[in-house]
Amino acid sequence: GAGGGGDRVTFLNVLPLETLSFTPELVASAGGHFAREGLDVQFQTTRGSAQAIQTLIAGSALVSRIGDIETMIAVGERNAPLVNVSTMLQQVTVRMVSAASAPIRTPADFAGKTIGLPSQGGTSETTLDLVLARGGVDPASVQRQVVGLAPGVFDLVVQGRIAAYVASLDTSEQLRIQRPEAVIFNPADVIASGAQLYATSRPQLEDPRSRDLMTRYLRGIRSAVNAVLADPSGDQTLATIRSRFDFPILQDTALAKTSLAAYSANWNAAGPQNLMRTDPARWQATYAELSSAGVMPGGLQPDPWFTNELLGS
Amino acid sequence: MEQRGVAKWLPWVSAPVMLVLLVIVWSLVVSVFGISEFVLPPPSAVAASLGELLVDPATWGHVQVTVTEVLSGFAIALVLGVLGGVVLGRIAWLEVAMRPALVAFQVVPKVALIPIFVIWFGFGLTSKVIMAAILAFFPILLNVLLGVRSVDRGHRDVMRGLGATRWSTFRNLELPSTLPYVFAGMEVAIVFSVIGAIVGEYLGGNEGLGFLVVSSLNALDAPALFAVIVLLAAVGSVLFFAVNLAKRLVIPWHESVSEKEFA
Amino acid sequence: MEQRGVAKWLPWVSAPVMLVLLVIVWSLVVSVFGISEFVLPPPSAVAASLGELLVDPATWGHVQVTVTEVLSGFAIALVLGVLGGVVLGRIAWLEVAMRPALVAFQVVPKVALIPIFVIWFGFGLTSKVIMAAILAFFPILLNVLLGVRSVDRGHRDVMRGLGATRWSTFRNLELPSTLPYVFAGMEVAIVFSVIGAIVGEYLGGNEGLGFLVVSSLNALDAPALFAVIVLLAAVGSVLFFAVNLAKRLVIPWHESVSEKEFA
Amino acid sequence: MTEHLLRAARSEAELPQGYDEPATPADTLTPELELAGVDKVYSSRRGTTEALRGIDLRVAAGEFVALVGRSGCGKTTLLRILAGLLPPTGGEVRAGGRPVWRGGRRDEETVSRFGLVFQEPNLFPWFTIEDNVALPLKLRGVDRATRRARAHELCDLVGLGGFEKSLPRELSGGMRQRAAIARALSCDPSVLLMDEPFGALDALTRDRMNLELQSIASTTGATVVFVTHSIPEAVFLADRVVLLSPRPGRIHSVVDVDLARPRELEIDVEPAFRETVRALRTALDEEA
Amino acid sequence: MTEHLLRAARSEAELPQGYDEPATPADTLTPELELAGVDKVYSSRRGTTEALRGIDLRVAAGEFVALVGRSGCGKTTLLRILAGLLPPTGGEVRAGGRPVWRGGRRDEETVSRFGLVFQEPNLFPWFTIEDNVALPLKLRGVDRATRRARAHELCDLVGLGGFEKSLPRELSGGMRQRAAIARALSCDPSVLLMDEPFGALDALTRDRMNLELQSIASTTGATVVFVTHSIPEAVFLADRVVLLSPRPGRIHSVVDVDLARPRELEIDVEPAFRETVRALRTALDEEA
Ligand SMILES: Nc1ncnc2c1ncn2[C@@H]1O[C@H](COP(=O)(O)OP(=O)(O)OP(=O)(O)O)[C@@H](O)[C@H]1O
Ligand SMILES: Nc1ncnc2c1ncn2[C@@H]1O[C@H](COP(=O)(O)OP(=O)(O)OP(=O)(O)O)[C@@H](O)[C@H]1O
Ligand SMILES: [Mg+2]
Ligand SMILES: [Mg+2]
Repeated sequence: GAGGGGDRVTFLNVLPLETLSFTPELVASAGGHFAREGLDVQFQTTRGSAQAIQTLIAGSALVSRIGDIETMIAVGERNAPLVNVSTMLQQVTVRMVSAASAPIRTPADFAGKTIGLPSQGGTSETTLDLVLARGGVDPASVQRQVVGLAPGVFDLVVQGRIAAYVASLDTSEQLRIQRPEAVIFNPADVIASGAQLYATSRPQLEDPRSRDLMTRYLRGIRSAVNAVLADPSGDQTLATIRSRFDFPILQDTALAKTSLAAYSANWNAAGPQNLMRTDPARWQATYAELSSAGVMPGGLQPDPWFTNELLGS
Repeated sequence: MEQRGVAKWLPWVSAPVMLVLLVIVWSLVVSVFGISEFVLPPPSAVAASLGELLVDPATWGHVQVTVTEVLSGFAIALVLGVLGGVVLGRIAWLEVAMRPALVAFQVVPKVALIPIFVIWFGFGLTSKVIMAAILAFFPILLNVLLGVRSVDRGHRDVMRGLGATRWSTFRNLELPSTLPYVFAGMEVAIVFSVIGAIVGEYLGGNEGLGFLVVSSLNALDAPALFAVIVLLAAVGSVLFFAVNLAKRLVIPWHESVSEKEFA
Repeated sequence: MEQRGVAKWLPWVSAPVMLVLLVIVWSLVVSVFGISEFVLPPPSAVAASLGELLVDPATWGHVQVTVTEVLSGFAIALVLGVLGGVVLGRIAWLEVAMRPALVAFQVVPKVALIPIFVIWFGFGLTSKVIMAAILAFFPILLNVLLGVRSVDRGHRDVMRGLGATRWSTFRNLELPSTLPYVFAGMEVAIVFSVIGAIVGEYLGGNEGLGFLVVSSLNALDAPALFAVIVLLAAVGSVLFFAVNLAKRLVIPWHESVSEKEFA
Repeated sequence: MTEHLLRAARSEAELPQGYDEPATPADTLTPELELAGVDKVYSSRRGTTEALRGIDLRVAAGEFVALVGRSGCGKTTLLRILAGLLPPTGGEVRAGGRPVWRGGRRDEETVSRFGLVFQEPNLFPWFTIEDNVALPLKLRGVDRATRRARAHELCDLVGLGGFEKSLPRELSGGMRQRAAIARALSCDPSVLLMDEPFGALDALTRDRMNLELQSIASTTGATVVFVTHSIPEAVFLADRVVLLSPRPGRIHSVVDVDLARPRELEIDVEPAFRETVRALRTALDEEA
Repeated sequence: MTEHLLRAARSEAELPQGYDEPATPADTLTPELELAGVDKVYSSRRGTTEALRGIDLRVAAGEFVALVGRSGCGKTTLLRILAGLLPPTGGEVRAGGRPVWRGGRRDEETVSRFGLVFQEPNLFPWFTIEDNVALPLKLRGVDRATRRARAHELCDLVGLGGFEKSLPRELSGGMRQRAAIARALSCDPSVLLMDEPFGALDALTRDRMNLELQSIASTTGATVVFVTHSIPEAVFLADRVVLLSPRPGRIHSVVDVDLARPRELEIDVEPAFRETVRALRTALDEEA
């Protein structure tokens, strides 16, 4: 977390913080953007987004960055008191990785295959379902197999035990470099869902004090994001991150820059005017996608589930 | 006499009483601490979910898968643990030599080994059975070791005086005198087999109660999650009491099962 | 005599020998089965990673965190397990009444309880300590129970004949005669404490060796992952042998530690 | 002669009984130990064994009673009931006028004045001989130095001098039994209940122990109930010898030993001694 | 008289020794059991105890030798060395002419002809009395029915008829010891090594057991080494009585008992018997 005696805020990262997926947080922390907002941000790693949502609702943390899919399901289907306060990544960040020997490049290619998932019933499975629905593939024809997260999972693909597996953007970037035989399918080509957003609980949003913290948090992130976007080469950004953090991908400057570029593009994928905003149209589209795929009930009104007010000024 | 009577009917009274107590405390915790239903749903919601779960035939399939894994893993652990314990208990230098390896093997995080398991054993039951066996093995082994070492010297002299073979000594002396230890180890082990199988199911596969835990967790369906947990606790308890019953049948002579002369 | 000598130097020889054997088998497995270095990296790569890990001061911070969690959880489990075991061992009806609850408590998947832990105990060490304590508690409890029940009748008569108080009986009879069982339980328990703390670290938090496992998993850094595993195995073994050493010091009279009259 | 010596158990039972009147411990008419109509039935899964039936016995304070009888006739059972280690299935047990059993619970206070020697040594393997011997003192909170001194004294008394620091498993069978005797004596009990304490000893050691026990009993004024399978030993030591007959255990006869104290080992040549021994032998034989 | 009866241990050691020549078991000159210069030093963390020093003893086939001595003098140690349960720290042990110890390993074949009775009953608590008694037969692969029949026979012999189905903990101390005796007899051993087997028995039972043991030994021709602390018992049963003196255990003297067999219980009034007993008592006293 950031040093100094600012107001304490707990951010829940659903993966270890040490990936470039968390560039905004890393830069905001290392570059003093949080400190300038008078915040002392604590990062806590949780196991998956379900746990993060539970922790937010319980009030043990202020904010987390989770997917739009699980947010909609939580709010729409379970009536969870959760609010999307800012969309950070506008496009899906998971990738389906297959091998060149039996590549998967379109939704139709999934038919009749066994697909590896990091865990059962989570976002990655929903993403798969959405892709299948888009391609008109019968979901029942696709075998799902939990394979977890481990460096060796791609070898299960190479061996033909699974046809493809769902991996993070970072992982797929790494595989693209380390394993030339990897074929990467980007679901964003066919679906709208899969964005990542900052969420907090409704009671915290309604409490003026925590609402203020939330606002300052987002401002700190926005200032960090602007700094990153102002540095297209990425050198300055990496230097800032390295000043405080040390993890493997930082050692590989080329890979790190590719990843950074991919993330920056994602932040702006809905247009610069929608940077860190939730585009109501996309939000509706995501809901439509989910409900038509049968992942959640239809006929709901998703607009109250997000707000752009905090960064509105 | 009276003691024994009490031991007979008490569990049938105490278990429901404890259950009622648990439900009361649970309800109180939920309402007094104001815990969100997403974290800890009220007992009523869990009960409703449990009802749905129990009428769903798929649930019983999952139960069957988990029980199969647990029992297979437990059986493997039992055989290896008893054999290993007896051999190491007798050959002290081998035990000293093997300990570091055994301990290291136990503490290795199994999550890292999943791809190896999958490559070698596939996605089926095998890797979960192995997980269950690994966790159950150690308590049995160490207890058997203790048991073999604790065999009464006088009793050992009797067998040695009779020039008994290793096998007869095992059969007539070491096995019966180690059985109380084996059973204590087994009671720990059956519980750890359940944990092992469940963890195995978290990490891979799409069957079993562990799978149900993860999928209801990911679906943020807390009542279903807790219903699965209740089911799991029930399955675990049934397995535990099966081992406990076996103990009572197999070693009626031991103090740990026979009633006291007086309280 | 000779036996004892052997027991003294053997681990110092056997451990390295086993290590060398392990490395050879490992290298062979990697090359013969043609296992991908992402699934099982060759020992050389792991050794290199381990070297880096060991010179990084941050690593020792993680080790310290994990060891603190393990030892605290273990200590709690030891105290509660011994007390619980002694009380339940004496009051048979209470044990019968409590068993279902104890068993159910053990098999409940802890992953479901993490949010509750976080609410009550925060993100710090506490929830991992509790995890370690929960896993370690059961083997100690059941072994103490067995030990208390196995106290020699004749010895018990001596204490009863002297009109000894409960506390004196515990102090002079039950504790020393149960100690071999307690130690067998402790040997299992220390290993399970390590597992508990590691699992707790997987589930949340940014510190400890469990966290290092997760972060190297996410970084797809197989050599680093296996290096952490090696470190973990080393830490677990050190803790185990500390318990083992304590046993040798505390209960020198017991057969399970004293050398045999002859082999 | 036999008739003269043998007083039927019946007459014992006909003594005026004051069980229901509370008696002060100072009252010399109150027996130190009292069994009234005691029955003991062991039940196991294979059925029941009637170990004792209708035992009436009163032992006065300072009296030395020996219990003899065939192997398996119930001597140990009787002693354990006296010691409060085993609840009788019927009848009353009193010590110092107070019931030992009150509604299924033992009166700990009464019992803690007893010193017990069991048929097995029952030494604690984790204590040295010294610590085993001093255990009763430890339970009474006596300080370490005093305990040590007393333990050494007692080890010398039973011929274990030099083995104070040994562990029980380093002792021979007879040495262990002697350590158990020393333990029973360590807290100067006012009641000594001994179950074949000298069974594992050679004649010489046994003679010495007999003399010691006699002098201990007379100097401390302790009440002693002593199980033995040696009739001469019983006669040498006891004021009264109680003969149990087996299956179920009943009091066959009670023999008073009218020999002056202190008795020397050479007493075994005296006619009164020989006569008593012979009478008991005959009684034991005919009962069989 | 004492001189006449006591043959110094020295003379025993001076007997022509043929240890190095291999002797056929049929050779009657080959002793069944043989100890040559046996030493035993126990070492524990508190130091060493010299339990036996320079023991030379030869027991002929069919001979009945009794071992007497003070408590702790090394009788049990000697018997355990003979039984191959304890390796001596020095000297040679032979049974049937073959060394019992060969390079730290026991010769199992020799040893399996032995029947042992220990100072403690050492019954297995998980077996019934019947199964305990028949254990040696079970180890020899005798079928169930035969085992049962033999166990019942032996239980009757030692007075445990009716307790065949009981568990050891349901028996009295003396009954357990008798069950252990029955176990030792069950496989008709050619060598019987008994450590105070009758120590826990009353006089009557003991007399009966003495008679039984005498008749078993003479009908089966078994070689017996019998530890006891009763000198009359030793004289009644034995062909030779070996007296050990303590710390370290050495053979003090060996007494031949020249009494005709079978011996009746009434032999105790015969002058030769009394004289032998007296001589041994004196020897034991003076050695102390
Ligand atoms: N395991 C042991 N460790 C150390 N010393 C021992 C051990 N066993 C016996 N001794 C010592 O050896 C000596 C002889 O013991 P042993 O048991 O042979 O005597 P014993 O003649 O059988 O006596 P008893 O008649 O009392 O049974 C004793 O002084 C005893 O203290
Ligand atoms: N725990 C028990 N369960 C069942 N029966 C028992 C138990 N203890 C003793 N008995 C039986 O009670 C009877 C008397 O036993 P007890 O031990 O009192 O005899 P004893 O006179 O002390 O014999 P010994 O002289 O052999 O020690 C015996 O027949 C025995 O089988
Ligand atoms: Mg008895
Ligand atoms: Mg002995």
